[in-house]
Amino acid sequence: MLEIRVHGRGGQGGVIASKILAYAFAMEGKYVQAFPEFGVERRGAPVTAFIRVSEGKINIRSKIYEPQHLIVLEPTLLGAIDITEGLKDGGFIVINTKKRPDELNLKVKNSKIATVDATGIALKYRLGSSASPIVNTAILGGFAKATGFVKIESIVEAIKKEVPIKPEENAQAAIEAYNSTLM
Amino acid sequence: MLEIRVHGRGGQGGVIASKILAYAFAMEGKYVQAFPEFGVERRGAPVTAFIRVSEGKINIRSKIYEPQHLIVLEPTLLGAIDITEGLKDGGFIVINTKKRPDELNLKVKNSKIATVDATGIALKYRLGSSASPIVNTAILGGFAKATGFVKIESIVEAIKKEVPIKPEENAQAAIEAYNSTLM
Amino acid sequence: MSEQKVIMGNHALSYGAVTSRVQVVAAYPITPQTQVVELLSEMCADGTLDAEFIKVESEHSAMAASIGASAAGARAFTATSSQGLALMHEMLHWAVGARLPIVMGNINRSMAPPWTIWSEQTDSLSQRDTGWLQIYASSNQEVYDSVLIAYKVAENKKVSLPVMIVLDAFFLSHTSENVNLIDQKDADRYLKPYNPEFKLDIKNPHTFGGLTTADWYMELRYKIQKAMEDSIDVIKEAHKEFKDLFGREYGLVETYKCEDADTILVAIATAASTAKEVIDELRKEGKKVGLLRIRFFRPFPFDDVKKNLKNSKKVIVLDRNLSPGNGGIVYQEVKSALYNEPVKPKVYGYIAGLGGRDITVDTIKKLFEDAQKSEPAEVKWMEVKI
Amino acid sequence: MSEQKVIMGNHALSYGAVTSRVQVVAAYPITPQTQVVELLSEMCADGTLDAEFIKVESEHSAMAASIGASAAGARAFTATSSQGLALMHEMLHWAVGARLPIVMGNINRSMAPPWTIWSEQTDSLSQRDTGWLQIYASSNQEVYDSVLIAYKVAENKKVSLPVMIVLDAFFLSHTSENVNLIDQKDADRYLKPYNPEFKLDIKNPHTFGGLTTADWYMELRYKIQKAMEDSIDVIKEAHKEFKDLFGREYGLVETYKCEDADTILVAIATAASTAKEVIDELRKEGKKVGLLRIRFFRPFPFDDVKKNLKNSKKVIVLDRNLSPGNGGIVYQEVKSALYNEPVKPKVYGYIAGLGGRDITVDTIKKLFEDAQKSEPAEVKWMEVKI
Amino acid sequence: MIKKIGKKIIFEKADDLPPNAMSLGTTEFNETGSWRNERPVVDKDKCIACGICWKFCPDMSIKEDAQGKAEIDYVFCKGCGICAAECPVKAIKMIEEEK
Amino acid sequence: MIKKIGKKIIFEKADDLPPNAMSLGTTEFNETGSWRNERPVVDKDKCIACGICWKFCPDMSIKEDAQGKAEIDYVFCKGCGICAAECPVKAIKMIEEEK
Amino acid sequence: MKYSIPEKELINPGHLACQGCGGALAMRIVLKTLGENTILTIPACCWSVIDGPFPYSAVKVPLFHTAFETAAITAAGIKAGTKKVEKEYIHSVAWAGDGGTFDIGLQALSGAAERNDDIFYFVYDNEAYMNTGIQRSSATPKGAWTTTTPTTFPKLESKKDLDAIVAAHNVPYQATVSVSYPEDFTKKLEKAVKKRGFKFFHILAPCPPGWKTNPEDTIKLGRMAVESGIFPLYEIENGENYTINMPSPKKELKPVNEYLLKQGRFRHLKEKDIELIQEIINKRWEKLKRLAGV
Amino acid sequence: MKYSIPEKELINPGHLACQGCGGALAMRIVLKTLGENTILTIPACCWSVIDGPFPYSAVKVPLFHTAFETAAITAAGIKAGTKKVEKEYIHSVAWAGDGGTFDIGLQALSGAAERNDDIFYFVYDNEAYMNTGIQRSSATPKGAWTTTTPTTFPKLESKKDLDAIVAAHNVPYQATVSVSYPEDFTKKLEKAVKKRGFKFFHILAPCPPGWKTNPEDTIKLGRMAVESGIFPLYEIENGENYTINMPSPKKELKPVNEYLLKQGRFRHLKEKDIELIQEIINKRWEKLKRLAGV
Ligand SMILES: Cc1ncc(C[n+]2csc(CCOP(=O)(O)OP(=O)(O)O)c2C)c(N)n1
Ligand SMILES: Cc1ncc(C[n+]2csc(CCOP(=O)(O)OP(=O)(O)O)c2C)c(N)n1
Ligand code: SF4
Ligand code: SF4
Ligand code: SF4
Ligand code: SF4
Repeated sequence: MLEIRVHGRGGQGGVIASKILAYAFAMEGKYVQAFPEFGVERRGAPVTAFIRVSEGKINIRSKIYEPQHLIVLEPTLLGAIDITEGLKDGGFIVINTKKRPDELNLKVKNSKIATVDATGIALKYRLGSSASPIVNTAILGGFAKATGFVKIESIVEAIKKEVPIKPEENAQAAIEAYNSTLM
Repeated sequence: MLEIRVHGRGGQGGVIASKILAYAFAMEGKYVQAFPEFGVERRGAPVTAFIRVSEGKINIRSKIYEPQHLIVLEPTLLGAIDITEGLKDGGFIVINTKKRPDELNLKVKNSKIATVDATGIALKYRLGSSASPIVNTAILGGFAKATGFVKIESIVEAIKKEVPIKPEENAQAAIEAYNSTLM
Repeated sequence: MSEQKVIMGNHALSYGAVTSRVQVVAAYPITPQTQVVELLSEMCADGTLDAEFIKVESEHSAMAASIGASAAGARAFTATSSQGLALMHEMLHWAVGARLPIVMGNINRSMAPPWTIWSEQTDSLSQRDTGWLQIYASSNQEVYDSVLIAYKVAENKKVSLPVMIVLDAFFLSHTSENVNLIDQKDADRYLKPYNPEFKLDIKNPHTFGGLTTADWYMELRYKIQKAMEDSIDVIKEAHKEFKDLFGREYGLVETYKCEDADTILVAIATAASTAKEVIDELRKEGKKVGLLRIRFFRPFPFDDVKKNLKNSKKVIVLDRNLSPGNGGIVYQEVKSALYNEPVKPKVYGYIAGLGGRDITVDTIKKLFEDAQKSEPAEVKWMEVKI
Repeated sequence: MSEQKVIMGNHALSYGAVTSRVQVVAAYPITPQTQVVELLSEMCADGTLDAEFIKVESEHSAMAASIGASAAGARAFTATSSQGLALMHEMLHWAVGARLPIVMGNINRSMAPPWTIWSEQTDSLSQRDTGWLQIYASSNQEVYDSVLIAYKVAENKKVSLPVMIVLDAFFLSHTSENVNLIDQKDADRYLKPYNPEFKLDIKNPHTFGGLTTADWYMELRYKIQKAMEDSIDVIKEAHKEFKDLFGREYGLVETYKCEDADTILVAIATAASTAKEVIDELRKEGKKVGLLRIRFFRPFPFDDVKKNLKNSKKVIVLDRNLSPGNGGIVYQEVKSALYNEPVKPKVYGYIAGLGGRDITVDTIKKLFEDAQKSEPAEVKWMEVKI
Repeated sequence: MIKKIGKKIIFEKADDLPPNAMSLGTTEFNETGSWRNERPVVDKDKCIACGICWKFCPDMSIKEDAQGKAEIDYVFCKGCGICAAECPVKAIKMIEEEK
Repeated sequence: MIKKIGKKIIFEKADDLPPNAMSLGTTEFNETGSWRNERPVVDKDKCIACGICWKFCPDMSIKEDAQGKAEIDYVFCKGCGICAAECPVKAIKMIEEEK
Repeated sequence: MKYSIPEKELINPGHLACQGCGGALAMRIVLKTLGENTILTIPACCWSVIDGPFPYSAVKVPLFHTAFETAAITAAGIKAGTKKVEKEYIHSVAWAGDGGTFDIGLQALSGAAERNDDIFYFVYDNEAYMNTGIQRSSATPKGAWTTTTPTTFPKLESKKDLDAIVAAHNVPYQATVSVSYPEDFTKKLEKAVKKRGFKFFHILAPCPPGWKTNPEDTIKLGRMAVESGIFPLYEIENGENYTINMPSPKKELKPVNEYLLKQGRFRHLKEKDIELIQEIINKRWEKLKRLAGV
Repeated sequence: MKYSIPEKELINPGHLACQGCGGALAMRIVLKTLGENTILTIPACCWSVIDGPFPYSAVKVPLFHTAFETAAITAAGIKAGTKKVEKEYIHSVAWAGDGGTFDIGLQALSGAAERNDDIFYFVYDNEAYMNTGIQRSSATPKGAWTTTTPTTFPKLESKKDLDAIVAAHNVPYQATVSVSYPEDFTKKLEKAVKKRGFKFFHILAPCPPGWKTNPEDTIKLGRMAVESGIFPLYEIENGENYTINMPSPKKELKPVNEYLLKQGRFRHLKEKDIELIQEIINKRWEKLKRLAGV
């Protein structure tokens, strides 16, 4: 079973990202669960979402306390909260940032870090406003590339089905992210 | 245990009569219950109330199906409904009417019938309006006289405690009825 | 010193509130409760009772106003019935979560539709999961006395929960009978002014009931359950003190000829009163029968129920209520209470008297007869025309 | 033909309503239910669903509007949660007495105060005495399928009662997972247009719900109970037909490795899903354990519960709810159901997971451990910080 | 089985009842004439057939006779006296019911 | 026992809790500065101490410095930008938080 | 006989209203005009009793008894339902007492008015909770006795101005009517029947036991209420266009004291109380004339 | 620094409002004037979250969280309670969102107003159910998007005229106010504090996520609302005496389109939709001026 955690801020679309990603997996025949941290977070406050992926039916319905993989939509969070809480060894961390993985100085033991400038890509495709670009689709391209768990084609298709506004541009953003992810 | 049923019309005060009578008994050290037929009767429609009187605590809390005694506040009811339904033998029936008991032609086996012109008395003491005189206190005097179950003094005292408007006149009406009851 | 009156159950509630010196009354009329409100509004108008009377626009608001008043530290009272009680439902939960010692009278009436105004206990019993203490009375004297006892228990810091005093429509509410009123001075010795541990206090400002996450919500519920459990002793003390002062004795349950009984009837409210007649009659016939009247249905008196029933062979539960798709509520809870006992009587449940159908001496006799000759079943009906 | 989507439980409800071709939707938003309403209002706006959407001013009105629509002969749907459900309470009774086959989704959330939005089943379980059928779902697929099944059962003339489909806040409502949607044409074969026996009909005018005295009220209640009892077979048929058409199988209860189990866990909703993991683990350790998930809590599935539990030695009931002053509701009802059985397992009850506290694999393991080494008690708490 | 005695409906058992308390008969079973303390009596000579009493009767107890004049339906008339009070020519009198 | 770590309140067990969820501390435990994407920076030279930014801040995050000029409380300021938008002399600039 | 209002009766005699009930007469008038394509919704009120006990009913159209606080929304639900299942246009009618309208049903009423739900709403206003035995409602006039406003402390507050509240919702049509003016009533009904959206009628319905009046005075009292301006008859369209029907805005109002003193519920009033009430009436009448632009 | 409104803060930072929340600012302004003798009642709304999770609270006065539909009556209950148990005079304050006021809490509000209960009622109007994620309320303006009035079918009905509804209750004091005009707001509060009976404040409180606006524009939007006359500031005493404070009744209103187009929730509007909205505003403005006699 894959267990993934997504970090973002209220209003950024982290929860939708988790759902699109789950959908992409489902299109590859997987059983999935995607759910937000169950809170009342307001715009600006840190939010979290989760994804489970499995070959078989998923019976377990409690939260994910020890994810193996992380997706970070908002680089400023790295300073604000402990994103690696409960993180298991040996997974991937995909971060939206202009920086290269080695510039980040993240304190993680055995995780592979990937970075992608999702914000830059979102701005380029005019996703969201320039003050708050919507980076949730772009970063999924980065996740696909970094982990190889899911095909970029599935991500693209999931985006097209799930995103009501500018589905094409969002898909393009994911592909561009896929192609520009650094590890 | 005494079980008494009171017949009247909505608006005439039959339920209050039952309560005053019960109170009078209580003042003589009895345990009592007084309650209306549990309905939604409107002004003008026939209504019924009940009284239980006992030397000891009254545990039974169902309705009275077979009363021994009757009090009838409204002579026109005699034609409209079967007031003797369930009536036990050997009790008293006290009726507000100008007529003498033998003029009434009531089909009862072993009950003693008493009559009293409670309406006339109520009008005399200006109880209620002339269109709808309030006869409920007067008839209790008749009941006291006819049955001898309760002292007229107790009735008078109960009236004075329980009737907010014209208590004195109501008491007088009861006494006058007491003195003019025919059997 | 005490005065005897002949009053209806509804007025017994009103007088109980007066003797308890309630400070805020908020109520809305509904048959068969109206006389409670009418008398109180008269007494507030003429100064007999020094209380604020809020003539609210619905029962929902009656309970909300009571909650506000109680949170501000005042002794609050209300009364309702059936539809009104149901309309309050969300606020019933609220009073409990906010831990407010409100006392409410509820006149049992069956639930609409169809429209009905007659006695049945589904209205209050279907509030059994809200966390209110519930007293089912079987005489007007008990109604009156229970108001004082209810405040005494509710306001005890170990409890801090609201109490509902339940009386059968008409069979108590509209039936006038002898009631001894307690002299105010004596009452004041029994029931002290409400002096809450927490209240809305400008000198010590706090917020009450803020969003509580999974971290601690469960512990707050635990405390409510704990308060319910602790209330058992508080009730016993309150009863004892009441008896010492006023001579009248109450328990969580009332037993009648149970000691040596092999068949015990379990009932609540007025049906239990009528049942005494039956017990007496059957005893005369040499039958070893007894009665267990559950007076406090919440907290459920597990110990008393177990203790009194465990030596019997058969238990008959009379339910004037229905939980559709399950059965009689008291039946269910009695069975559940006895379940883990080592030796268990057979327990029979009967539904009778819904919608004001009279429960007579005869009705109750039939229960004993049926239980003699049949096996228990989930739902048995008595005197239903089928 | 069916389409697979990845949708949250709330949307599973909305899609279920669409596939059921509901005609009137009246709903009011409340966390964690809002997405149900939002999606439906979108689909009504864009024509996907040909229904009247009444954007009511409260949940009380949501249920009243549903009642009106259903009484007029339309298929009515609504959804709510906790406070909203509680606010509807009087109307819940109404829908039952009026015998209207409304279907409602309820997202379980604990009751305020204090404010909370997290999962707990006290909200819906405390409606257990209102006469609604209740389905507790444990996956989004089940949520979706249950909407169709619910209408099928509710509208059956033998039943004519409303059905509540209950899903855990967040654990289902906000969790997106694989759901196969049924092709509309196939769905139409399963669920025919609503064709009521009685409705408000100007061609055949009647009054519904007029004042009913003690003469016949009780018989009307009897008929409700009868309908509940009859619904058992109706549900079984509806499940069978569903399986025949769509391949997915449901029961009044779901059993998991019960046959030879000496210890059986009883649970409802998502906790029962998680429990399967535990059963598997414990089975691997050689322990004979099983799971009984109660899917229909009303009508209470007496036969299935008895049949599946009677051969076990220990039964463990997990309650994510509290009836203060009594204990866990499912515990109570299971004990009550088993009471008159000749041989009875020991039944343990535990309260866990209130206010959204997570019920994990560990939590459930602890129940098994505790029940191994202790005696049952009225109220036991699991993972409460005391 | 449902029986009808006049306008009265007699059920025998639960099975006879519509489950939702649907009405099966009309209030005409209820002969509210028995509520009357006073009865309205029309003086047909005075009556000018204006229809005002008919218009105001809350109990639909004023009918037209062969001459188009007002006629009281004593089966239902509750004796409220509105007709007498409103009759512009005082053609209706309220007289006490016999006791 | 109730512990306090800074403004945070730490309960150990049910007994510590007020039964009615009464508050025991203030929201100051919650350093909402972490929500910020952009930070307001006051140009003290420009600031005329008019108090307008103070008046409109929904988060009480504008204080007076020794000179009576505006000073931001970055512990709590959420970075909404109202102060910058409303300053009549444009003495406040919003600059991106470092990523 | 002359029939100045439709002849057809859609209610049966034998109903359970008191002698001289204004509320019963009101229903009689309304159904005559609305006709058979009507479905009634009635919450708790005297009419839940008047209509007769199960299995009987006084009305000849479908009637749904609903909970006290839900008249408007249940009718809106019925309307939505009939839209989906009936071919014919149906008048969905909420019929409630003043308590069910001014107090406990106000929210549902406001919601339906705001959504402009296509229903009729009738309040038969007998100025108290009569079904439960004469308790104060917010429609009870200032100074009146009820069992919850005893003569030692009669109602302090003025009658809630529900018509203004409804007008604030800008509903297509609303009117005040009286059982004492059946022709005016019928005319307005005929007008309203043609409108779509929310239609509101406020009916003054004298109640002999509740007002402590003689049953035969019901019509007279209704007339006195109109003539004294304590209950003027007027219409409002779209919340804006006011038309005063009665009394004539050109004439002086008749003094209210006669109206008040005919009623037991006002008999405790002192002269200065009556003067105060007269003042309030005069002020409201001026305001109404202003709104009507006369 | 210049303090044009009271300096003292009665709320703490760290509260959970979104960036740029008008509702948070509104509370800040109100408590400054009401001071410490204040008890707040808050039903479900954003403020039930803003105030902070247990065991924390943002306000420095007692606060009772109550059920969604009960703000006014709970405050009335608190008032009645304090009357009996407190020596000092206490402002009992109901503080609710528009949903809790215009919709689900309207009945309790009307009841309290009718009884003239001695409380303050504040509605911070962000024109939708924000706490649950932006659903329509009856305060949502015509044409607005919400999650239950999608852009394919934006809100049809006009905003409910709650101020007129409250005015129909003839309450001692009521006013519309805006967070963009704290001085006006404070002045009115000072006036109201001296009154006894029911006092009602309608606050326009811009909400960035709900209106789809930038947080820094909150104050600007409040200003534009006033200047365009879509939310004029005025007072009413005893339901009769109207005073318009802003914009000046003598000047032309600023066109509303700029205000609308600054907000994502209106961005789908066509020109003719905006014209219609402008017309409605103009009409309401004329009516208001008429009522104020200017
Ligand atoms: C929720 C609820 N509360 C109270 C009642 C009791 N009740 C029934 S009718 C009624 C009074 C109705 O008054 P109104 O609406 O003025 O109509 P009227 O009886 O005067 O015709 C009341 C209080 C009820 N049925 N439901
Ligand atoms: C009875 C009930 N129904 C629904 C809810 C869910 N709910 C909580 S806050 C809210 C919206 C509040 O809207 P509003 O009053 O406008 O305040 P805002 O959130 O916009 O500040 C809703 C629907 C609830 N708590 N209780
Ligand atoms: S940015 Fe916003 S929160 Fe920060 S100081 Fe300015 S106004 Fe206050
Ligand atoms: S608004 Fe600008 S000038 Fe005024 S105090 Fe603030 S920073 Fe200074
Ligand atoms: S109490 Fe009044 S409204 Fe009710 S039926 Fe009697 S007269 Fe009519
Ligand atoms: S959603 Fe709007 S009202 Fe609610 S906290 Fe955020 S900005 Fe304030």
